[in-house]
Amino acid sequence: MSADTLATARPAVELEGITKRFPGVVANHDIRITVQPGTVHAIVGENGAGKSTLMKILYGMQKPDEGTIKVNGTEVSFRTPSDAIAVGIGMVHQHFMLADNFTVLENIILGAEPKRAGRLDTAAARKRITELATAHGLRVDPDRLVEDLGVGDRQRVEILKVLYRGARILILDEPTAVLVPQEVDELFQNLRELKAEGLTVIFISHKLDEVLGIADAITVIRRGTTVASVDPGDVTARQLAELMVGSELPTPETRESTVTDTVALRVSELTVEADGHHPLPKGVSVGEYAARLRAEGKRLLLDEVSLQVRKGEILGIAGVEGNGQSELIEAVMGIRAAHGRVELNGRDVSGWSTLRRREAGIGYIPEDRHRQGLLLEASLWENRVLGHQTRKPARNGIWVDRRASKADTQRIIEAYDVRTPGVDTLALALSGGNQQKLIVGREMSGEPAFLIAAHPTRGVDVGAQAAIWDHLRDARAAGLAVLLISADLDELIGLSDSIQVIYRGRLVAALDPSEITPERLGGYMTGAIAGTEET
Amino acid sequence: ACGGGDGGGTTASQEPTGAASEAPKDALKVGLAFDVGGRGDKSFNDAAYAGLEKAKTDLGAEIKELSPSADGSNRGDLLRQLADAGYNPIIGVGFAYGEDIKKTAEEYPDIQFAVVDSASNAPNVTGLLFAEEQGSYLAGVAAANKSESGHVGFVGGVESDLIKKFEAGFVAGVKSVKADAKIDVTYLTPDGDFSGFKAPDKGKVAAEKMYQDGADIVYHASGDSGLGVFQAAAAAKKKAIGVDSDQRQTVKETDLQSVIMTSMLKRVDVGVFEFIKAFQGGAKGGSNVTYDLKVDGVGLSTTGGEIDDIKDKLDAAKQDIVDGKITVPAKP
Amino acid sequence: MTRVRKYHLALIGVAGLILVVSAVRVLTGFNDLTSSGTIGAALLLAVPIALAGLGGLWAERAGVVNIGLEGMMVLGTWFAGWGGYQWGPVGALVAGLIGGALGGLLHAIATVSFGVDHIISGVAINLLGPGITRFLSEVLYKEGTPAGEAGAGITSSPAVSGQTPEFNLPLLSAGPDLLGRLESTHWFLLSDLAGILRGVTHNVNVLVILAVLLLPLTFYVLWHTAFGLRLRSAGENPWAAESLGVNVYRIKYVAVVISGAFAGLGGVFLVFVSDKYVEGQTQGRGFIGLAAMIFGNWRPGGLAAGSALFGYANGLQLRSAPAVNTFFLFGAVLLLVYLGLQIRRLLSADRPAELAAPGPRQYTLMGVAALGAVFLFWLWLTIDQLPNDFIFITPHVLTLLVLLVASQRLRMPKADGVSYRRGEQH
Amino acid sequence: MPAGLNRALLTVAGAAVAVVLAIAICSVAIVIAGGSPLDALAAFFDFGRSESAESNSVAVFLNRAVPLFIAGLAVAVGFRMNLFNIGVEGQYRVAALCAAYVGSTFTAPAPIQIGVIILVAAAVGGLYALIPAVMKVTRGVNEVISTIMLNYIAIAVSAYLVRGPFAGERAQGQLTTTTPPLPPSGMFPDLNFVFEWFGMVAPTRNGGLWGFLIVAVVLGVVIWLVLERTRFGFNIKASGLNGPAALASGVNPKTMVIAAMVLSGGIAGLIGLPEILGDRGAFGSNFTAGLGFLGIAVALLGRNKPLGIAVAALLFAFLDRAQGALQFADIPASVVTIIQGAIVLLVVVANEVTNRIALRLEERRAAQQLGRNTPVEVAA
Ligand SMILES: Nc1ncnc2c1ncn2[C@@H]1O[C@H](COP(=O)(O)OP(=O)(O)OP(=O)(O)O)[C@@H](O)[C@H]1O
Ligand SMILES: Nc1ncnc2c1ncn2[C@@H]1O[C@H](COP(=O)(O)OP(=O)(O)OP(=O)(O)O)[C@@H](O)[C@H]1O
Ligand SMILES: [Mg+2]
Ligand SMILES: [Mg+2]
Repeated sequence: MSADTLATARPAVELEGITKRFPGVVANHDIRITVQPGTVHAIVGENGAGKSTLMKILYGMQKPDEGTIKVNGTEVSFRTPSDAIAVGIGMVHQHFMLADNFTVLENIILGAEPKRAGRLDTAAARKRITELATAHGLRVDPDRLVEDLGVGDRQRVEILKVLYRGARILILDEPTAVLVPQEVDELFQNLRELKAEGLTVIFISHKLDEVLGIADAITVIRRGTTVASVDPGDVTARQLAELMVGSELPTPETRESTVTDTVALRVSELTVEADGHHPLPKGVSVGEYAARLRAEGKRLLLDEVSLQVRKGEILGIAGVEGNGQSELIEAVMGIRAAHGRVELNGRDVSGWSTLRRREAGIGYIPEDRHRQGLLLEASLWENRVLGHQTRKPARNGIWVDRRASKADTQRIIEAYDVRTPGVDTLALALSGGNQQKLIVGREMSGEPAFLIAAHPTRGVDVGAQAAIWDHLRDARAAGLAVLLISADLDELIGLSDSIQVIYRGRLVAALDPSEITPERLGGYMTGAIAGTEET
Repeated sequence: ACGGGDGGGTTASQEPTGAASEAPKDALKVGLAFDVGGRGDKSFNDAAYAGLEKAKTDLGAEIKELSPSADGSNRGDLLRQLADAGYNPIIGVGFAYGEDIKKTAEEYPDIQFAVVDSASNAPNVTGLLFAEEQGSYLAGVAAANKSESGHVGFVGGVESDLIKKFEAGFVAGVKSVKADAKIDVTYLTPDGDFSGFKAPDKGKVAAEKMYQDGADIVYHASGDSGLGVFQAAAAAKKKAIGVDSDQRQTVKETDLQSVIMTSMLKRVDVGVFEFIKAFQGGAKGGSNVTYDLKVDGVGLSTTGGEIDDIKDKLDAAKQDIVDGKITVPAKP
Repeated sequence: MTRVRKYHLALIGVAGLILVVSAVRVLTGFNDLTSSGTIGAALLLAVPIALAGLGGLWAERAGVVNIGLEGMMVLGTWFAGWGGYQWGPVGALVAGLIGGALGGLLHAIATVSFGVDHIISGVAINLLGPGITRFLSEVLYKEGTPAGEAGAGITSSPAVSGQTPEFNLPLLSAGPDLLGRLESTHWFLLSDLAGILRGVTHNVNVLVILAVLLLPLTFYVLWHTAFGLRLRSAGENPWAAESLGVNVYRIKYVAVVISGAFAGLGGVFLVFVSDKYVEGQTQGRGFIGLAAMIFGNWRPGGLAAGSALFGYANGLQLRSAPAVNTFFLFGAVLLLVYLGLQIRRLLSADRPAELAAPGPRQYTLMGVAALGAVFLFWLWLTIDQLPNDFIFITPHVLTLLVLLVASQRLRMPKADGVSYRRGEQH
Repeated sequence: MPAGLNRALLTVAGAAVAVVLAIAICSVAIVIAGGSPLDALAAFFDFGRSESAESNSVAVFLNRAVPLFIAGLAVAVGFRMNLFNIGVEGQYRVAALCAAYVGSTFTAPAPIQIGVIILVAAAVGGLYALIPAVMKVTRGVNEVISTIMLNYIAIAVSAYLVRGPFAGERAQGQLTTTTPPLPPSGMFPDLNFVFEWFGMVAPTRNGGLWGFLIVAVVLGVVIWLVLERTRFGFNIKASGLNGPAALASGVNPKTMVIAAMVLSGGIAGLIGLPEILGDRGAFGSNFTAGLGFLGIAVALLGRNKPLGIAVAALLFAFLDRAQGALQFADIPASVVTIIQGAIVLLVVVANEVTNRIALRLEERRAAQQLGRNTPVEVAA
C-alpha cells in the first residue's frame, strides 16, 4: 500500500483494545497504540510483556481475541501473514526466520516468487534484489547460502525480505540483539533512509539508549498492557526503564577486583580447522601445522588462540558472532576436536572427554539454552541432573538419585528465584528467563573451578539479568574463574576484569574494560581498528 | 508353496491306497488348515480345497477350512481349534505343518490327521507325499526332447528343499535324454524369504537371461513368479513348462497360454480327497501315502497337445520309473 | 559454479567406472556385466525402487518422514490390479495412483493435522496396507464374484486387460539393431557402451519411460518452480515459510499425497510387470526405495544412482550368479587405483617435502588397501562360485559397502521429521 | 500429584476412545463384507467351549504376547534415543539360529543349559546390532538403511547356516531343515501350574504356557529400571530428547549409539527363544518371521515404555489369537491386521490430542503459580 496524500493524515497503524489470551496467560490486554506514518515507533517492555505477541497479531500470525486493527485508516482482519503482507506490512522476527540451506535469493523470494512460464524467474529476482539492496544500502550476495552468513548479513536478508514484498510498514522485533554497535549504526542508517522514503517502522528493543536514538515515538508495555506513550525527547533511559519495570536499570559493574595470581585455565595455541579435524602429523608442532594450513589457504576457525583465566577473574571475549567464540568454548569443553593445549589448574586436560572436564570442575552456560542447555520435554529436576550425571547429588552408584536431585533442584529454585510450580514441571513450561536462571543455578552448583558463561543473560529481562549478574559476581569473589562471552557489550564491559577481542579466529586485542567504550570495542570486533594491542 | 490354479487335471486319478470302501455318510466333519497365503491362492492351497470340496459333494462331508496368519505363527492353534470344534479328520496343507501336526496329533490321539508334503510322524498322522521329482523328471524328458538347442532352464522360487526336489528330478530327466544338455538353474530368493514365490519380475529377469543365452524351454517351480517366466517365454517366442496345476488352463492370458508346453501336475486335490475317502473307509494313519507316477499323483498335462508327439517317449520314461528301473534323485 | 564442478566430477567418475567395469569384463569374460540384458533387467528392477524413492523424496523434502511407503505401495498394487482388470492399463494406472495417494492422505492427516510422530504413522500404514488389501481381496475376489470368475484369487487379481506399448530406438536397438551387433562383438569399451545404451533403449515399456522422466520432472518442479521452493521450504524451515504467508499445511498435504501416489505408481509398475496384482509382490521395495533416497542425499539424481546400483546388482545376481564373483576383482582393481593415486600423491615433486610427509594414518590406510586388494584378488582366484545364499544378498552388501566408502556427506532437510504446528515455533 | 495424575487419566481416556474408534471402523468394514460385527466381537472373546480349549486359548494368547513384548522392548531401547533400529528382525533371526545350534551341541543341567542359550542369543543379537552401530559412529552410515539391508543379509546368512554348518538331521520325508534338537535340559519348564491357581485345567497345547514368560517379565522390569532409574538410562533419554545438550553434558554420543544399539540387539536376540525353548526345540527355515517389524508397532503403541509395551503386546496378542475364531464365524481374518493398524494410528492421534490438552493444563498451572509470584513447594 502506498501512502497516498490523503492517508498521510491518517495513522499508519491503529491498534485498539487488543486482547490476546493464551492458556493461563493474558499476553495482551486492551492494548492501544497509534503509529504515525513515516515514523519510527518503538515499543519497549520487559521480557514476556507481550511485545512479540502483539506484533504477531499485527502480522496475521496470531488472531486477537478482542480489539480492532486499522491500517491506513481501514479496519482489517488478518487470517494469515499473507493478508498482512497484502496490505503492506512486513515483519522481521525476533529469531531469524531463514532456511539455512537456501540461498539468500531463495529466502527472499519465498512466498512471492516471480515466475515466467511456470518457472522460477531467478534472473528477474536477482535483478530486483540487487536494485533494492543498492537503493537501501543493504549489501548482500543473492547467491550465497544463508548458513554461510553472519548475523549482520542475515539481518539484512530479513529486511530485504520485507522490502521485496513492497512493505510500507516494517516491524522489527529486537533486531539489534545480536548486532555489534557498528552494525547497529548501519541498521539505523538504513532505517532512517526508509523513514525518509515514507515507510513506517515499528521497532522493538531492550536497549533503551538505542531506542532513544532512533525512535520518533515510544510506547511502553507492561504486563501485556500499554502503560505509557512518550516522546523520546522527554525521557531518559532510566525513566524509560522505570516505566517498564518500576525499578532502576541495573548496570553490570564489577566492584573491586578479586583477581588472584593462580591460573585456573590456560589455553595455548588452540587451533580448529574448518574442514574437519585431522590429527597432527608426527613431530610437527601446532604452530608449524597452523602455519602450514595457512600457507595452503585453508581456513582456520580458531587460529592459535592462547589465553589464561585466573581465579577470581572474569575474562570477557568480545567478538561478532561467527568469529570463533563458539568454537573456542566448545574446544575448551572438549565438545569439538582441536589442536593445542588446555590446562585446568595446571593439569593438561587436552585429551580428556567432556565428561571428565566437567568432573574436573568446568561449568558451562551454553550460548543457546534450547539447543545445548536443556531437555525441554523433561522435568526440571532431570534438567538439574543433566551434566552432573556422574556427580553428587545426582549420582548414586549406577543409579540416578532422584530424591537428592529433586531436593537440590528445589534449592536452586529458591536460591535463584526460578518461578515454577515445582521440580516436576517440564522445562518447556518455563519462560526463557526462568529457564536461564535454572541453567545458571545448575552450572554454579558443585563448586566449579572454572565457568564458561556464554551470553548468560541473552533474552532475559532486566530483573533476571541483575540477579544473574549478582550470582556471577559472588562466585567470582569466591574465587571462580569465568570465561564470559556476550554480545551485550555493556554486560561484557561491566562484568569483565579484562577483555580479549576475537576476530576471524584470532585474539586480536587485549583491552582494559575500565577504559574502553562500547564503540571502540565494536571497532576492534569488526576489524575496523586492527592490530594495535592495548595491554 | 508353488502353483497357479486349481487342478483341472487331465490325468486320470487312481485310488492310491485301494483301501477305500463304502461307509456311512453321517457326521463326517473335515477340517483343513491352509498354508500361508491361504484359500484362493490359485495354487496348491486351492488344489487342496478342490479335494475338500469334492469330499463335500461326493461324500457329503461337512467342511471347515482355516488360513493362518501372515507369519504362520498360529498354524498349530488352527489345528487345535479344529480339533476342539469336533472336526475329524484334519488336514494340514504344506510341509510347514509337519511339526505342528505331530504335536497336535499327540494331544488328540482320537483324531486322524493328514499333512501334505510331509511325512507321517505319529500313529494318527497320514503323510501325503508327492513324488515331485518324478513328475519333474518327465518334465525334463519332455523338455530335452522338444529342445532344439539342447539348452534348457529351471527357475526355482525359493531355494528350499522342496523346490530342490523339482530341480533334481528335472535335471535328471533332461540328462537321461541328452547327457550333454546345458541346464541353467536359478533361484529367486534364499530359503526363509518366501517372497520368491511372489516375484514375477524376478522370474522374468531370470528366465529372460536363459532364453537370451539360447535356452528354448524353461521349467519353473516358483508359484506366482512363474508368470514372469511365461512372459519372458512369450517375449522370446519360446516355451515354458508350468507347475502344480495345468497352467495352460489356469493362466487366463491367452498370449501366455500358448507358451506353456506342458505343466507338471501335482495332484494335491486327489491326495486330499483320497485321504478323506480312506478315512471314511476306516483307514488309520501312521504311514505315508506317496502320490507318484504309479498312481498318477504327479504327471504331465497335455492341454494344447504340444507333447503329444513325444507321448511314447514320456510313457516309456514313466514306465521305467514305475517299474523301478530308474530311481529319480530327490536332491540335486 | 561449484555445482558445475560437481557435475563434471560425477561424469568423470562414471566414465572411470565404465572403464574399469569394461576392463574387468574383458579380463573375466563375463559379458553379462555390461550386456544390454543386464542393463534392461537393472532398469526393470530399479524403477519400482526409484518410484518409491521419489515418493520418499517428495514427502521428506516437505519435512514429513515417510516410512509408510511400503504400505502405500501395497495399496498401489492392489488398486492397480483391481482397476486394471476392469478398465485396462489406464484404469490400473489411475486406480493405483489413487490407492497410493489415499495411503499418503492418511499419513498426511495423521502427521500434519494431528502432529503424530511420522515414524509411528508410517509403521501403522505399513500394517494397514497389507491388512486392507487382504480384506478387500477376501471380499471382492472370493469365489463366485465376477472377479473370481475372471481368474482372481485371494492372493491375486485377474489379469490386467490389454497391453502397454513398448518402444525401441529405430535402427539402433531394433530392426538392424546396430547396438546389438556392436555389443555382440565384445570389444573393449565399445561393446560395453553399446550394451548399456541398448539396455536402456531396447523394448522399453512406456511406464519405464514415464518413471524415468519423473526424475528430471521432480528435479524441475522442486528446484525450479515456485511450488517446489515452497515445498522445500516446508522441509527446511516451515516457520519461515509460514511467516511469509506460505500455507505450510497445504504444501505438506500436497507433498505427502503426491508421495503416496508415487509409491502407488511403483506398485502399478509391479502390476504391469506381472500383468496382475500378486499379494506380497512389493517385497519390501518401499523400504529399499527409502534407503535409495537417503543414499542419494535426498536428491533425484542421487536416488536414481542408488536405485540403479541396487537394480543392477539384483539383475546381475539373477541373471548370472557367477558374474557376482567379478565384484571381488572389481573391488581389488578399485583398491589398486586408490593405492596408485596415493602413491602418486606421495611422489609428486611439486609440493614442499615436509608438507607431503604422510602421517601414520595414511600409511595404515594404504597398507589396509593393499592387503584388501590382495585378499580380494585371492578370493576371486580361489572361489569358483559363492553359495547361492550369498549371491542373493549382493545388492544389499553392495549398498552397505558403497555407503561405508562414500564418506557420508548426507544432508537431510533440516526440519525433516519435525512435527510442525502453525504458530508454534521453537 | 494432580499434574501427573491428570496426564495419566487423559492418556488412558484417549487410548480407550481410540480403541473404540478402531473397533467401530472395523465394524463398518465387517458389515460391508456382509458379516456381523457382533459375531466378530464374540469371536474375539470366544476362547473355546471346552475347558482345555479355554486354557489353550489363554496359553496361546500369552505365548504370543511374550515375543511381541520382547521385540517391543528391543525396539524401544533404540527409539528412546532416536536410534531407529529397524534391524530387530534380522538380529533375532541370526541370534535364534545361533542359540538353538549352540544349545544343541552340549548337555548340561537345565539352568546352565538354558543360561548359556540365553547368553548366546543375547550376545549374537548384540553383535549383529554392533555392525550398524559401528558403521554409524565411524562412517556416519544412516542406521535405517544399514539395518534394513542387514535384515535381508540375516535371512540369507541364516538360510545358509541352517542348511549348511548348523543343520541337524532330517527325518525321512520331512522337508524343513532345522538345527539339531535341543536336549531336554534345554527346554524351559512350562508354567502350566499357574492355570491350577485359577482353577483351570492345564493347557494341553504342547509347551503349555511358556516359561520364558518369566524371563520376559524380569527383562521388562530390568529394562524399566535401566531406562528410568540408572544413569545410563538417563543418558539415553537425554540423547533422545536433545542430542547437542546431551553432548554438552558430557555424554559421548558414539558410546551411546553403540551401547544402545548393542543393548537393543541383545534384547532382540531373545525374541526367538520363547518359541524355541518353549515349543520347537530347534530353529528351522520357516521359523516365525516378522516379529521384529511387529515389535516396532508394539513399541510405538506402548510409547517406548516397558509397561506400555506390555499392554500393547497383550493387545496385539489378544487380537492375533482371534484369527481362527474369526474364520469359524466366517469373518475375514484380515480384520485383525486392520484393527491393529487402526489402533496404532488412532492411539497415537489420541495421545497427541490428550498430550496437548495436558500441556495446556500444565502451562496454565505454571502461569497461574507464576502470576501469584510465590515459589510453590515440591509436588511429589
Ligand atoms: N504461543 C504461545 N502460547 C502460550 N503462551 C504464549 C505464547 N506466546 C507467548 N505466550 C505468552 O505470552 C507472553 C508474552 O510473550 P511475548 O513473546 O509476546 O513477550 P515479549 O514481550 O516479546 O518478551 P521478550 O522480550 O522476551 O521477547 C509470554 O509471557 C508468554 O507466556
Ligand atoms: N509456541 C508456544 N507454545 C506454547 N507456549 C509458548 C510458545 N511460545 C512461547 N511459549 C511460552 O512463552 C513463554 C516464554 O516464551 P518466550 O519465547 O517469549 O520466552 P523468552 O523469554 O522470549 O525466551 P527466549 O529468549 O528463549 O525466546 C513460555 O512460558 C512458553 O511456555
Ligand atoms: Mg519477544
Ligand atoms: Mg524472548
